[in-house]
Amino acid sequence: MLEAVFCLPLFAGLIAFLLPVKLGRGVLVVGALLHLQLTLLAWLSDFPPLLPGYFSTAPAGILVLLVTSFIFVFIAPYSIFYMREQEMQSEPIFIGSMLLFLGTMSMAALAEHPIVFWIAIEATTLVSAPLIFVNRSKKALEATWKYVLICSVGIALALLGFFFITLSMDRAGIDVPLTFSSLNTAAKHLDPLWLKIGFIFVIIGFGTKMGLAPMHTWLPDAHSEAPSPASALLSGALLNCAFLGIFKVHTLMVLAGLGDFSGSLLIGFGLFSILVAGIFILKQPDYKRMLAYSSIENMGVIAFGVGIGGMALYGAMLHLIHHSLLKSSLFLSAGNLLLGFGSKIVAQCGGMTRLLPRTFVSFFAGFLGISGLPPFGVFVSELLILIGAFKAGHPVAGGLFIASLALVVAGFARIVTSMSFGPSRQEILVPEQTLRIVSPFALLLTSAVLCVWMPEPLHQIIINTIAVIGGTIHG
Amino acid sequence: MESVVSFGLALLLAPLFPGVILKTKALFAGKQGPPLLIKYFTLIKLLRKGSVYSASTTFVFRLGPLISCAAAIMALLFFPFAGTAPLIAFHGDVIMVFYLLGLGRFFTIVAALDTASPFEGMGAAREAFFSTLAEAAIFVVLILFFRMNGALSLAAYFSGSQPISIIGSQGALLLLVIVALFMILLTENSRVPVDDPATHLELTMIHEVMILDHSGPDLALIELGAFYKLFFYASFIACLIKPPPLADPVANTLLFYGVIMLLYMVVGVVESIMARLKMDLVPKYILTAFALVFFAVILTLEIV
Amino acid sequence: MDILFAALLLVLAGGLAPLALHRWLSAAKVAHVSLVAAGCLTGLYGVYAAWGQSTPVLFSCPWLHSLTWSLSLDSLATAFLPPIFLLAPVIALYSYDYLDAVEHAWRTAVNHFFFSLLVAAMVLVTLADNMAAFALAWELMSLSSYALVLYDYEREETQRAAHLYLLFTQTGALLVFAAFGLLAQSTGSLAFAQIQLAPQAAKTAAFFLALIGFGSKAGVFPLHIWLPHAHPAAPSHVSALMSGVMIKMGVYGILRLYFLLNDFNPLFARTVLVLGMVSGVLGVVYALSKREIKRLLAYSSIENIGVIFIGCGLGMVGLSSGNRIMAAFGFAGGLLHVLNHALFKSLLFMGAGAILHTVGARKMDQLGGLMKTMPVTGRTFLAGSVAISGLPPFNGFVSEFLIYYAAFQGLGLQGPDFLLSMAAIIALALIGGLAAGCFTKVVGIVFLGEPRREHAHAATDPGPTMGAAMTLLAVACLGIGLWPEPFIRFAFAGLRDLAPLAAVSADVLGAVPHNLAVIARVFVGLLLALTALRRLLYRGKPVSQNTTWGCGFTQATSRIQYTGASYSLSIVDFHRPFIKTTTKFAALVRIFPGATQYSRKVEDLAEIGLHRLLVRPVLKIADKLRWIQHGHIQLYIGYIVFTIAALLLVV
Amino acid sequence: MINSIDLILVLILLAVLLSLGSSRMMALIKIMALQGAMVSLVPIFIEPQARLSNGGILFFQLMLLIKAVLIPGLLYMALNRIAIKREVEPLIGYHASLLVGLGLVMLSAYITRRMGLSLPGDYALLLITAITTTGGGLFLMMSRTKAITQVIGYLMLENGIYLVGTALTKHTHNIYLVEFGVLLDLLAGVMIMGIILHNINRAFDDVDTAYLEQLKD
Repeated sequence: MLEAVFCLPLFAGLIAFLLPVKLGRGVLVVGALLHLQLTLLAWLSDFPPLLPGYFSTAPAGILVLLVTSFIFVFIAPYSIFYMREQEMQSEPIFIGSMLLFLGTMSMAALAEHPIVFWIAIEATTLVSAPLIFVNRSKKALEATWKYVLICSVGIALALLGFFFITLSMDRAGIDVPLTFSSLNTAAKHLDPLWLKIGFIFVIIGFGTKMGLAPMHTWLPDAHSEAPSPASALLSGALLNCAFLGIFKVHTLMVLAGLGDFSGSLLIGFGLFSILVAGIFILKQPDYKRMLAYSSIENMGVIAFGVGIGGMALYGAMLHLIHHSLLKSSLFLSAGNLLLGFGSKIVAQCGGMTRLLPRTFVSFFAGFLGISGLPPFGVFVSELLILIGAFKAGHPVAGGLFIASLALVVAGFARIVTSMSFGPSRQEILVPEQTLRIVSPFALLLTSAVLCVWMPEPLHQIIINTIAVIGGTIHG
Repeated sequence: MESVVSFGLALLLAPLFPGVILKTKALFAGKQGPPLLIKYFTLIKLLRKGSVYSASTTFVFRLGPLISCAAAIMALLFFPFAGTAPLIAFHGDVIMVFYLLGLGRFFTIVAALDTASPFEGMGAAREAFFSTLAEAAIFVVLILFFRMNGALSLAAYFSGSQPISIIGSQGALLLLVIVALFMILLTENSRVPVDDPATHLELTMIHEVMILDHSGPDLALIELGAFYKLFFYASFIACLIKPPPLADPVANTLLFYGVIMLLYMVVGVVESIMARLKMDLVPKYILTAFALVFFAVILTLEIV
Repeated sequence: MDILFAALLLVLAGGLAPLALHRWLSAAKVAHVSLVAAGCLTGLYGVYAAWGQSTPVLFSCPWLHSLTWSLSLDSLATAFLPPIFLLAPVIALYSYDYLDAVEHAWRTAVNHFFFSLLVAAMVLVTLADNMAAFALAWELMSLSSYALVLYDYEREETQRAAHLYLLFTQTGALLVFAAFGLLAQSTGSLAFAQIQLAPQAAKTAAFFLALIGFGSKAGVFPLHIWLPHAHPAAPSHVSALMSGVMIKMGVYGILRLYFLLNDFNPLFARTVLVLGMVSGVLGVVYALSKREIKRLLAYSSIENIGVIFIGCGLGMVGLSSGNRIMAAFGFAGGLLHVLNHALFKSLLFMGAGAILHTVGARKMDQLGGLMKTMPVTGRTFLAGSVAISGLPPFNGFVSEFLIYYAAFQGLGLQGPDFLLSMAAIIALALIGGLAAGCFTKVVGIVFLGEPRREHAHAATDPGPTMGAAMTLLAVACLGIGLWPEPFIRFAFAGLRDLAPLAAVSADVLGAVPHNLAVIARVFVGLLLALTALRRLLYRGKPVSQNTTWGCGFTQATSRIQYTGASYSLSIVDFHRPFIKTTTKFAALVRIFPGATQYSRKVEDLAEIGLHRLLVRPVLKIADKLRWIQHGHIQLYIGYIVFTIAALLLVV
Repeated sequence: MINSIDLILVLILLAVLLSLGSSRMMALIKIMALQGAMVSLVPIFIEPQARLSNGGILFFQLMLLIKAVLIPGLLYMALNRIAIKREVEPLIGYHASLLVGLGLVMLSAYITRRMGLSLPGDYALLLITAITTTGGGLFLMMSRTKAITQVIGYLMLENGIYLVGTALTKHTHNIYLVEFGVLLDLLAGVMIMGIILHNINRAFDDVDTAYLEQLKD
């Protein structure tokens, strides 16, 4: 029963609302581990859905699910130790929302019916709102408000997009059940105009959620105001789920022979996102916002890679995995920094090497990784995307890609350097704690290992994901 | 054998000619002047003395004279005096020669800086600057010669089937070269109008000021090196303007040294009738030489 | 290849061991030095073993299932490997005494780790035989060198330098990868062997993209901006390795790509040649104008990269015009200069490091008279200075001679190639003269004369391993000068597997190596004879010491000595349009003038250009665009609506 | 039958225009309740025989409950707590807003024609209404400063989208379970927004978005 993958965390989450804090923490960790097991089952063995019209084990979904579940396992224990330092009154709500968030994301990953997918994504917005809001500060309020409202509007538009896709089916007189796979099989016959319009609404709608510029506006606010484990989850898991929606419709477009159209849109949004992120990273005074903009950039990279296709598509899938690993690691490190320094302002932090040496290592390594240096996987993915872009004959886009990436590295490096090595302005508030260090390191290590060696099934699932739309890698 | 003899002769005779310059200058001034062999006397006098070293100096200071002299002697090894084959010759030896001279200069400069004297530092700075420009000009000459007969060796320039000579087919071009080379000669050997070996004002000197602190045999070595260097440049020009070789080697040699004598006299004349240039005009002066040869090279583009 | 892998493992073990042993600093350092040395010697043996084989040694294994990771050891690689394997152990030896701060044990261990990683990465760069392997090795190299630069991370200067370096190296790497992508476009293959099948236009574009990428790593003007910042900021052994060896990987990249393209476009040749000339001349002029030793040495690296570029450019001109002999001499000269520059530049950086280590002053004008207090450093530094000025009988001359040889060959060509060859000769001559001027300045100001500040009195020679390392390199510099034959043959052998030059055997050399060797030995012999003669002349003569003759000025202090700035003033000013100097001088006024000040600043034209044309506009635009994130939720929703409307209009 | 559907659609349109021109919060909520009810009724009137199956009846009842009672009720509660009666300074004034609303109607008619779907009569009007409602909702969100008005705008947007769905897609695709999920999302969304509104009001003593502009670059 595939549905257990998301039902389990949903129930666990509902229960956690009612449980006392300590028990709730246990539920969180156990839930995370069980979820990972279920995910692995769904991935590696035959695990048929109860409602085949609504849920399925499509490779793209499994990939996203896997990433989500994996990073959640590391974020969950971290968040417990993080929350302990924060002395929060509403911790049960936080724990419950985390689990609900996991559940809704899993549901989105496994959804086979477009509207079900839509429901799940909208639900992720709603259940993650408390996560951002949990600090109850004025800024957190503002961030939550913007997050909920903008994402809701965006996602509502995605629903419109799905209606248009349905219309394109009706116009062509095709009567198949409304699922992604049956749409794919009938793709050739769909009405192209309505399909295009549908895609536009979908990419705008889910692009809002995924953080593609110029619809990204909620993202820096939400990521910077949410407590770090929540930011890690938002950035490392939620954005992927939103991307999944775009990817699925893009697949449909490619199969319908409209790959060029959707591809160019993806390239355009991708590049614009990287550029915008670069502009804002350049002089960013707040390191959590910087990480948020970096997420926008990386989502842009993924969109760019998918838009180009071929080798870049493979690169984009790798990028999805590694970005999640590295960015959640970075956000967790940023959580340690925030606890230690008590400030999100770069200018007020400094001397990380001396004050928080282990966090320095994880943060700096994460920075190197996300800048595309080996041994972290983003190196491979960006390499493939870049080579793929030029290989596929997009030199101008490739050039812009390079320029934007350089911009991002410039800003990122400045901030990280100043925080790591700059003069230390204060003593730390909360010292480092091994339990809060393990998770970021584990995530980094995973990315490094995956850069050198990838398990065969993981490779297979990426290949299966991209094979549908002609992504290749050999060569 | 012939080569050894002519090399030996050159080594022996080189200190004679600077005396000629002095004599010429004296004649112009209406004085009797020192004897022709004055430089030999000076050398012998210096060799007999001991030295006073500055407390600031190190072994580098003592190394300077040795290397500059050795480099100058090396340069003569390659030169086909009066058409006789030199002791060593190979394709590319000119580069070697000028780099060896460069080595000598390097150590002269370093030795000067070793004394901690501001005046010698000043001289060193000028030497480093002017010789760099002169070297560039010389390499343009080499380019021109390579264009003319494809050789990159002193021996091949002036011997062989098609020697480079003013009476050859490209004499007009060579006129430019000779003028330029003469200017370089004056520069590289610190003569008027670039430098004035006779002055006593340290601030205006280049080469002489660099060796202020040397004395005794060290100074003799420096002087000797300077004579050989001047002789090398003079021979270079002499080979260009002398008439085709005669059959008899002795006559040939006489003719060669005659031309050399003439050249030294011209240097003397120039020193008598010209004033030293202002320091900041020197680069312009060297650049003029550079421009002359460069012009000549451009002209070969039409001819060759 | 197995031997090379063993060597790499040893080197990497030499990096990991200090991490494990950092509590016992000496043990960690011993482990590092010995393992790196063992690894490098093994590597040298591996190169030697592969030397005799006529076909390149190949290795490949799958990477991440769909990529392959293939290596090959051909002659070009064998030409670039020895500098790495030779220098790394010497520099590691040097670092033993150089990194002696006990309180920085952990940092030292990390430095050792990245040092080993850098060595290994450079070896892998030379061995890489497809784009994936190359990219990985290249980025590992960037990563490790970036980390090495950051050693003194507390200093703001270091942070800035590292930042700049990261930017340049990352952007450069991306451009190189872009070039790979262009080349893979038609064949779809990432293998190097397939590159030559790419269409003409792609080749041209790829070459220039890669030229920017590799050129920025090599530090060729005007892409050199990171270099004069990074080298002074890095600890000296790191500067030695980076400047001596790592920047040559940029040269390697260009050469490798050029031969892989198999397209002897005259445009490539001319571009490389012109870049070489510009960077050679301007590099040395800027070097002359600098006041910090390490900054001066950094610019001197730019100059030497220029010389190497001139050599390679001449080689390329030779190929594009069909003059194989010129090509062979040009490339061989370039390759030999890679080795030579590695030797003497490392030596010089080590010397600078020794001064920094014992005296602590960076500015030359604060030093002086060190030859007496630091005899080993002084003597080896002098040797290195002569060598880097390209003067016989040292090694620098040998490679420059080969390059001259190629350039003179080029005089037989027509049109632009002729003019460029001629310009190359003039440039080389200028570079030679200016380099001599530049290094007489360093030697003269720093090591000779009298100390200009108090602390220069206190100098002593550094620890024994540092002295040993410098001596080794100085001996090597002289050794190559006196026995150049095997090294020239080594450089020519580097061309053996390159298809267009395979036909040119080392026979074209004729007696050149022999002649060079003979002259060098004759010169040394003559010098020894003269020395003996001098000794003879001084026998029994009175030799006394006194103060320097002050030309009548009797109150001489060490402060009236000529300074480095005044030494180079007129030469630098001569190149005025290409170098920007700003002088601040309050003129003397009244009869009894008060204290006055004179200061002079030389700025890098490329740096100014970069700042004016790129950095400032980008920052300005970025600032203007920041209103996007305005805070108004209404506006944010407006963006969404507007985007939809715009896209719908397009459909 | 035809008259009744037209009547409903006109009422929806009127609701849009009224909401654009109204400054009073209470009136807005009432209008939304009306619009919610009308929107819920539309499908029943359009193809009653097909839609009124077993699950259908239940579903439409639920929809009516949620859209016309629960959501406005939630908003009403929120409004009571925050004690704000009217939108004082909209970014775009009420008269101008009304004009925009009229423009929207015309634009919708134009778009509907341009779409070239050759719809039957009621469907054309339905589509015009749907697009106008969608646009009206977006406009409301962009032009009003009180957070609660934006929630209302969001609701209108959702109504519009639902209408577009009804107009364009065949009913056979409708799976009530799924649609119920959508509704539930909407309900939960409004609840969450209500909670945030409450908190905003507590923190700032107002729900004006002008207070929510701290986070920017």
